[in-house]
Amino acid sequence: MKEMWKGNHAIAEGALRGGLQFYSGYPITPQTEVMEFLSFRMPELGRHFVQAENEIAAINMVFGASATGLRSMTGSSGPGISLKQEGISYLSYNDLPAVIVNVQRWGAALGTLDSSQTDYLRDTRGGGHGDYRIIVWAPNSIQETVDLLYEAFEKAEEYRNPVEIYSEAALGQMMEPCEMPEFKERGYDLEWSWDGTDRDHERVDMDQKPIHHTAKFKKIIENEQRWESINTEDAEYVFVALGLPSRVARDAVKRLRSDGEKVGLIRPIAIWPYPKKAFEELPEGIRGFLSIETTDMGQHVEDVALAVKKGFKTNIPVYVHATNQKMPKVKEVIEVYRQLKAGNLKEAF
Amino acid sequence: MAVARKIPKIMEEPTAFCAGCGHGILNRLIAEVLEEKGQEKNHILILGVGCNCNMNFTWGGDKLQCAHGRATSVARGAKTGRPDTLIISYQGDGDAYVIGLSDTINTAYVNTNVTTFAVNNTNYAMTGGQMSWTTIPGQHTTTSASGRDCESTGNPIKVPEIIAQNFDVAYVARGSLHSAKEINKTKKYVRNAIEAQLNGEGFSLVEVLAQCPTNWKVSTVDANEWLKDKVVPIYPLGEFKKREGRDDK
Amino acid sequence: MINELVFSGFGGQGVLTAGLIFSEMALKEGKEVSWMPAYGPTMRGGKANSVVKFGDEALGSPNMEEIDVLVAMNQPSMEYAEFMKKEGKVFLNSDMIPDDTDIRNDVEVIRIPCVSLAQQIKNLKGANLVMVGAVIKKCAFFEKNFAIETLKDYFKEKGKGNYNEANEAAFLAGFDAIK
Amino acid sequence: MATLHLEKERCKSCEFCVTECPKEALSTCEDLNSGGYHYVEVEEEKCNCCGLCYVVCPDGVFEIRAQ
Repeated sequence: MKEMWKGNHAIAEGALRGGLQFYSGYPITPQTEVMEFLSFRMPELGRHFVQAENEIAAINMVFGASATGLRSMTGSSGPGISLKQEGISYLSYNDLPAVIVNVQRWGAALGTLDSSQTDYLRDTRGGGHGDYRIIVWAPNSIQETVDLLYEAFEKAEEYRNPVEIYSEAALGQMMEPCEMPEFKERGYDLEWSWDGTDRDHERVDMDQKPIHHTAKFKKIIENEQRWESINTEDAEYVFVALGLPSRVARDAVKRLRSDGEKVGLIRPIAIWPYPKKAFEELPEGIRGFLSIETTDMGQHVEDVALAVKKGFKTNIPVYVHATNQKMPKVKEVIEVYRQLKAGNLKEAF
Repeated sequence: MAVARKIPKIMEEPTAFCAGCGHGILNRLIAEVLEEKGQEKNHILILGVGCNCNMNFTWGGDKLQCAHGRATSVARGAKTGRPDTLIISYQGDGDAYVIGLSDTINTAYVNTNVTTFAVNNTNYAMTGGQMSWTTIPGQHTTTSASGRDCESTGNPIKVPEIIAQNFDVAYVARGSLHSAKEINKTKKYVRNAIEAQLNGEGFSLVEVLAQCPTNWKVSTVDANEWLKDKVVPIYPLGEFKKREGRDDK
Repeated sequence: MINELVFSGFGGQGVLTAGLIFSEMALKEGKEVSWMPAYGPTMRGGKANSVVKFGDEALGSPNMEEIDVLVAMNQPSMEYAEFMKKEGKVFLNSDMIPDDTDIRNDVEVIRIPCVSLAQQIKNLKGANLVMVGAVIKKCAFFEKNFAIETLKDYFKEKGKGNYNEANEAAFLAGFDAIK
Repeated sequence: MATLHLEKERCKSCEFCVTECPKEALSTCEDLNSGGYHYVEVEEEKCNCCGLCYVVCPDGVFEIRAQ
């Protein structure tokens, strides 16, 4: 049965349905509702909730809990996720699964509480020290948020690497009908987990780590690209957008199509690994790409450019419409498109 | 009377510490207690960052290397996952008392049932002997080349006292490794801490004053004297928080 | 066909709740629906609004784009009139918005003294429900009894079912205010 | 009758045992082990297997075997 769910609560319940056993976090707007919800819901289900003294302790508790085999999660917003980066780096290096939720707010430093996507580059590049990546999924609806969280622990355990849910303040605050899946129990023993007996944890020797990690990430890149393509079969211009702005872009595509414009949309669902395959599938004759994002200078556009210039081996121009902390509007996107088509927009790449 | 003695199996691999380093002694004390308590296959050592990183290659039991200062937080998570396993954080003074002061204090504050062993050798030894919050007044380190000036850098920090006086924890003690007598006392503290955890009594902390001849720039033998004469007077030995209802045998 | 409703006013005037009640009605009818509370700079200064969209097709942008129905509980809310569709309807709280307020002439204006009506039935907090009743009658989005039942269920689930009579009265006051 | 055994390869020549030994039975020798340390040796006739060397040794050199 579908019920109205608020994004942040849906994150929490979706994670619980997916098997969340341990959560540790620190209050920060606009993520706090996730932890507030879990603070009563987890004891109710006999699971472990910890309000940590800071973000750093929180991620490190997740590190310890994950190592001992608990399905573990932490969540925060931009500034808090910055503090967690060292711990995330340790999780990835030690091949430990975990789910990290980033309900983004705008800006560097304190920034503001406005919805945004300004953590794109940090989150898709691993974020911490060392050459590692984490799987990052960007939902654009409440149902998809739940579905991705439901799957996140299994994916994290499959590759033994953290998975991040890349949400946005507005997506956390809004409500939509949502069908909650059944509770799932983990169906296998984690023989690699630490149990105190000094058993073989399938640990990788230090000198084998680079080879092991290269292979792991290569496999993720090959198997885990996810995206949605709309009206790209005969497109001349392709919008690229993720999260909530992708829904605005989808409306704009629909309107423009009804006016006879040949526009399409690529919506990356996984933003790491970036869905380069979506670009390889595109038809010949595309004249331009437009990234629509709630950043200041454009961050996602860099990945679009990489995919375009590499995927096509041509120099099709890539444009960006970055709206700062404001959500783009359909009319505005249509106007930007018209300007682009008229040659009035300067390309980003 | 002679008693048969053999290093525990956990210690089989030769240590990777400098000659005369106190870590090796404490490693053995912990290993002995684990063996006596039948816990050699039921513990996870949470390693901080410092000279104890060397134990990644030598410690013959479960261990988990974590980020600098965060061992007690990792221990909190691990204890949740494995409540019946001994969870022991093994850290240096820089790790547990400086960068990780918040984690250590907060773990004591919530009184998690884990054990912390903090090796205090009055400097950042792994990185070549920099000043730590535990560096004694006037001590020469690579970042206090003219001797530690406590006017501008603070006085030696006494975390066991802070914790024992302020938080409801199970057990807090400080031992030293400068003589056989003190080593035996320290072993008793180690045993108490581990027993406290086994009994679910709460957080236990044992600070262990250890010699660091390499960075103190003294001979190994002089390091024992240095420890006894210069360090111990600043850091009183003994139990600051005894286990309730137990006499400290 | 997607309907876009905006409920706007001061914090405390129940504009988020009014939006949620509409969302519940749409959901019960099996429609696609989204509810977006005011977020960002607009949440400061006590201003609040919620955007409800519902229809039979998958919803795109959940944001304020082109408003079909604007419920304005106070004067500052009138600034959203610029986002209204031509022929859209604006329900304004005539107790707080003066009759001489300048409003675009391509929208239909419905003046409801929702505060006075709520006062008359001794449910001052029900001014938002008065507006809900008025919108339901005027726009005929949902059937009257279905709307009242949904309204009751909504408050029952919130643990506020004991106010059901007063809430129904508020709804009816608004409903009947539309001739 | 107990006996003291030394594993010379573990010795790092810190001499904690030498200073602690109440019988002055221990001393470092001229030879080097593979680690490059002048390892300790025991004069068995002086040793009474009290075990203090075991207690102070950071490197697990000593073992006392009961006969």
